[in-house]
Amino acid sequence: MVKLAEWRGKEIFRKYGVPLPKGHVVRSPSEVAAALQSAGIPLPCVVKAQVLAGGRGKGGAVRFASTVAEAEAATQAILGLEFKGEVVREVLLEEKLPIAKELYVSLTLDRSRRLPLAMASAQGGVEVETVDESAIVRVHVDPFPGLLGYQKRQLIAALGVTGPVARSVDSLLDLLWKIFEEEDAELVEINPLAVVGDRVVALDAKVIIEDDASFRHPEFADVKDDRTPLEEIAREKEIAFVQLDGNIGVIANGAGLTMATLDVLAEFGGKPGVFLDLGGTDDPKKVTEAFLLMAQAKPKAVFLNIFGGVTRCDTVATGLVEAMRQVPPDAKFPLVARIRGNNEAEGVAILRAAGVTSLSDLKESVQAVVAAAGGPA
Amino acid sequence: MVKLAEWRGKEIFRKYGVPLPKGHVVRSPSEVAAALQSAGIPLPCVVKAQVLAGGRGKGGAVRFASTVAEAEAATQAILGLEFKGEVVREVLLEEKLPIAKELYVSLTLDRSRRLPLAMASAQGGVEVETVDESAIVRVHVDPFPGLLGYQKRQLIAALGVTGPVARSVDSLLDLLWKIFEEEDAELVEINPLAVVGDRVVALDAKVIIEDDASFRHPEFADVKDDRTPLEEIAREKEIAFVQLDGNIGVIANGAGLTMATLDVLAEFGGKPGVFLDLGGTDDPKKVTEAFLLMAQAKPKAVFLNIFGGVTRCDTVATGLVEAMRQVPPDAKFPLVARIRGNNEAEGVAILRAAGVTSLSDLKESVQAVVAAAGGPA
Amino acid sequence: MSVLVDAETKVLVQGITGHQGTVHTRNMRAFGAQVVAGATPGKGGQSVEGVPVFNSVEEAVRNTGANATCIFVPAPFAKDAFLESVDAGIRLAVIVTEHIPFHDMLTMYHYGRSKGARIIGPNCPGIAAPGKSKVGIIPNVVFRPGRVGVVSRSGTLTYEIVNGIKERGLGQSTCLGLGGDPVVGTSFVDALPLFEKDPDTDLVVLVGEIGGTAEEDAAEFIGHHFTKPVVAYVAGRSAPPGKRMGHAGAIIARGKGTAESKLTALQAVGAHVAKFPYEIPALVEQYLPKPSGR
Amino acid sequence: MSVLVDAETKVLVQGITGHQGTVHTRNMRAFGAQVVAGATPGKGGQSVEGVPVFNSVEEAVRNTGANATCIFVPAPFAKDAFLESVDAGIRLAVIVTEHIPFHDMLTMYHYGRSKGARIIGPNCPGIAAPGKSKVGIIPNVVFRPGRVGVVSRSGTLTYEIVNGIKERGLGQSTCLGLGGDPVVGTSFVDALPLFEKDPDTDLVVLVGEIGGTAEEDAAEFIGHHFTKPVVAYVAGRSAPPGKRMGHAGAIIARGKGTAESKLTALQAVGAHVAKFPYEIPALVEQYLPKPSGR
Repeated sequence: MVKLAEWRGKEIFRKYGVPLPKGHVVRSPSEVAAALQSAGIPLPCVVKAQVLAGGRGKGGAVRFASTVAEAEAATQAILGLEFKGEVVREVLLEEKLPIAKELYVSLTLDRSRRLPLAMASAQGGVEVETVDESAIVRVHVDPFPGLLGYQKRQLIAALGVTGPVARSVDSLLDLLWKIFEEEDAELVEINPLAVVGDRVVALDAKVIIEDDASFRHPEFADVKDDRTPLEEIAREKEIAFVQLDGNIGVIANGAGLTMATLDVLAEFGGKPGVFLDLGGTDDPKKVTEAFLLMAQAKPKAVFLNIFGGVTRCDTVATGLVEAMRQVPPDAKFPLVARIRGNNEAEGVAILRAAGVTSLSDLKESVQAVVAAAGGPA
Repeated sequence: MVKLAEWRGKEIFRKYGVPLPKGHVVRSPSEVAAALQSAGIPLPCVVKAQVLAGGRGKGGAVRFASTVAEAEAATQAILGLEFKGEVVREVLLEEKLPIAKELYVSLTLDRSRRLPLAMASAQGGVEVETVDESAIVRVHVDPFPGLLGYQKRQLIAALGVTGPVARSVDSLLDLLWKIFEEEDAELVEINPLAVVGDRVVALDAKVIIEDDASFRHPEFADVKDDRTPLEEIAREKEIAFVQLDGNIGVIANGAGLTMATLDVLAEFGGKPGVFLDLGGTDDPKKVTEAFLLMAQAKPKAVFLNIFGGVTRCDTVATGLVEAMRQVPPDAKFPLVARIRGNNEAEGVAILRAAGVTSLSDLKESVQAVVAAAGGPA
Repeated sequence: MSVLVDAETKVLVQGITGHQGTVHTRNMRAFGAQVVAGATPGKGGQSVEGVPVFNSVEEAVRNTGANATCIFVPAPFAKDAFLESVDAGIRLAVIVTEHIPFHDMLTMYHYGRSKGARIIGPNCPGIAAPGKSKVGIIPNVVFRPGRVGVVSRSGTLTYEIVNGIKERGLGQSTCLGLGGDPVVGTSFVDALPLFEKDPDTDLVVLVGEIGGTAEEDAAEFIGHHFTKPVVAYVAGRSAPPGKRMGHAGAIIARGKGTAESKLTALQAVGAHVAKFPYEIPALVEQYLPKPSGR
Repeated sequence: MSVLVDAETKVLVQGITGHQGTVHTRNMRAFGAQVVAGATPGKGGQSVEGVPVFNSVEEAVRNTGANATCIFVPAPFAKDAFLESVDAGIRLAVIVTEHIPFHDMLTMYHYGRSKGARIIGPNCPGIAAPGKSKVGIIPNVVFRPGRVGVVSRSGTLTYEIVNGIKERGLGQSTCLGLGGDPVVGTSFVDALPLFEKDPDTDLVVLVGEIGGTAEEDAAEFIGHHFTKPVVAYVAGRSAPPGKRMGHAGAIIARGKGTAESKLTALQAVGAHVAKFPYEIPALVEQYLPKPSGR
């Protein structure tokens, strides 16, 4: 997922012509005065922390300022704040508009129907999950003809707007559809979409670009998202690596097997700290990279669960032993391995010769690694 | 049809990024020097008459100039020329490129298959109709996924190019497809597409925009095409009106009936001079407009052939009599009318009372109008 | 039996509140068609000629069971109107609207096809099966129930031909006006199999025009798969090349689409070709199979 | 009998000249699959593992009668490769490639569907029917012919489960690995009817994951239309919300797609739910119908 911060989502909106409040992003209070002037933002203005989490309004991460000095002070107060785990590094200064009504619109994917899904609700400004189902209209869009006029009429009816406001929503919906398709978005959400006079304006922007489409969107290569620094490195190395809040590292091949391993671990009192899916790789260099990355996460113990299908267990074992050798002395961790499948006996022999605990029963292996990490939580 | 002159087609090409020679259009020799300079066109250059007909090369409508003075002279010589019925009013000055090979590519519509059709041939630079079928590759493109990679490979294979030239064609084909779709084109043709060094350049541009899509393309509203002035007026009034080379005007309702009437007329020695299809209209104002337009074409006689289906013949007859009254005295023409269908007797009575020859047999009516125009040719 | 429609067909009129929509709703009902609903966005709740109007096709279908639509919506909105009808489950659309861009029609045709929806038209007079139903605008007065099928690219010319068949004392099973646009939802080749398997049709009159290769394609089909007698006429024998003769599709382009080519192809497969439209009724009478023992 | 493939299936490998393509061509042949052709643009005329390579799918189909394809083409070109196979008339594609953008998959799925072409995958291990054929990358060693159907969103986990079934002395009819992407060509709901009507399958093992509602949809289908015993397992019970767990599709988003919701739904319709993968073989043995009188 490439989750874009509000200001960056709005940059895309601006490119496509979505109506927006005047705004400018700043990274220090000293930029505020110039930003207000260059973007022509009138006072009073809004000062918004650029974090990915929702609920900023209630969390003090959105403030109002009537003077330049107040805007500077608000920026100062917000920058560096930690909001739901994210540190605020950017602040968006924006025109404060006279809002008549707050609406909700979004485009996302319906996996079951394999169709883009447009949603609209007259109850904007709150998290859509809290809105009653009956107040949300859902319209599936076929990618071939795209978003159709009659579908836009259904969405507009849900918003309860008419006349020029409805026409403004109609154009907006075309733009959202275009953004969803052309930017390879997973989600394009405007919440709230504000009625201001006889038109609508996107007060917020939530845009998630699909990770797998990043080869078509080099412009988002620098987006850090809400990944941890280690997750960021893993992403660059194309290793599926997720940091969790426990202390046991789990390395397995295949997402399903890795998840299943975590489940068993949790059942026996272990706390997974890292999810590392080696995938279908049998490249010893990649295995070594994965181990070094795991070492950086400083796990108390690591459980390796490999099923050798096409790959042979002895090849995997040889790679593992080499990888373990490369982990720096101060980052060594106890390892419990379970390798099964093709040439299993040879593989196990190699591991045991290198002093690695190697068991074939999943329950037993998990109990061993939980013990190595200091016992069940 | 909105047939665009070469320079105008190339303006579209430029907008989409199709590689072109440097060029500039001029409308008088006095503009030549400045045009060469502002567009950076090096000498020697090409001077091309902007007419819609093909075969300009052989017809002296394309010349070469080594100096500014020669370019001015060539422009002077070409402007005002009559080329296959068109008077040259615009001249395109263009960079002369070192051409290694001339290719052909186009996108058009296959009516039977209801699919866009891409064509490519290594034999460019001549009219595609004269190229042997075996030297042309045709690929049907589904509008949903659009032009696909494997289809481009087929087209490129037909052109016989490889390496960087092939890659240059690959990008070009994507652009042509985009133009075809986004500009609502009936035809996008590049002939010749020249191989220049390691890339291809569009030496000519033939773009026809679909008439019915003109509501989406106000930018082409001023294109005069190869319509006669009267046809142009008719188009603005949304009357189907075609000038032919005979002296009898034919007014009918419905394209099929109008064509059938012309066929019968031709069979009995008449020479149709105007094809006017009233369409489904029963609006007396439109009928009057059609008559006044017909009068301007100065026919020797006019044949009106109406089948009243939904419309009643008496209503039509009343409208006709009124329309005939409005034709200026110096433009009056003998009229033979055949109105059939709904309330036929009443309609015929009204016409006869107004002195209009009204017959019910098609053959007889046609013979009467041929006689009125001075007898069979 | 008849082709595509019958007495059970429940017709929706999209654009019913416009002038044409209203007039032809009246005419269709006078012909005996069950017009059950109209649809015009924003006009839901009204009624036209006694027919209830809905805001959306989905509502109209849900409330009335409409299973065919007749579209009078202006060209810029016709694509949307048709796609709405497909998404609402309607599988037969007569599109009367003219001047729909062919790029729109490509989308409509291929999307419709992927969902099993058939289009007649656009820019067409539609379907009439005397004594059963009518979806479209062919004048009621020209018909008389009978055993002659008519399939045509023309409008008014078809009315005159159908009328001529009636005046000869014969009648029609179904008349299909396919429209004169370059891209039509149903071509001769798509329509002929329907007439072939219709037990109430004994002969088919095919009315073509210059432009495209629909008649040549039809000839090929007739040669291989059509067993009933065909009387054919092609308009535009005297039309010059490169000029659009009223219909967007009626143009001889790059030497293709001449009347001569079409007539030759049809004649070669045994169609009885009329040189002029007024010759058609006599040919129909001549080749219409006589009822055996009736 | 088996599901989707049988001994007559003629397999094309798109991307055969790449490392994966070559390795798995060898493995598929070793499993007994008829791999008849490869396709890689510009590599026509070569041969890989004794299999002739063509420049285009159309050529491959014309020359070898290939009727299924296994696609290893890199993600940016996978859409094109699949659409080429559809246009060449192939109606079954196993797409092994991972990281295909879902917007591309939407095009592939809907275009394929309009032409009657089925996709297994993407990012999937494919289809294996022991003793018959294999299209994909599931390791040969885990199989033994038998009467257990396996359908799964996972890869390696499936291999381990299939292997466990073998080690229990049982065998498989067909194993379908559907892939872990958000948009898959064939979901549980699409696959279950194939197993229902396969006379060689007596029980189905369903291996799910967190994310989406494919398992809930499957439960609804099982409740209404599936008569054979189902053993189900869902991976990711301990996964935190908002994190993608390796597979693009494995994410609990906005409270949707939890293992709990899936397990509850499956249990409610009578599926025998395994808490851990190692419990599956015993459940399979317990619920697999015993051969009557054999």
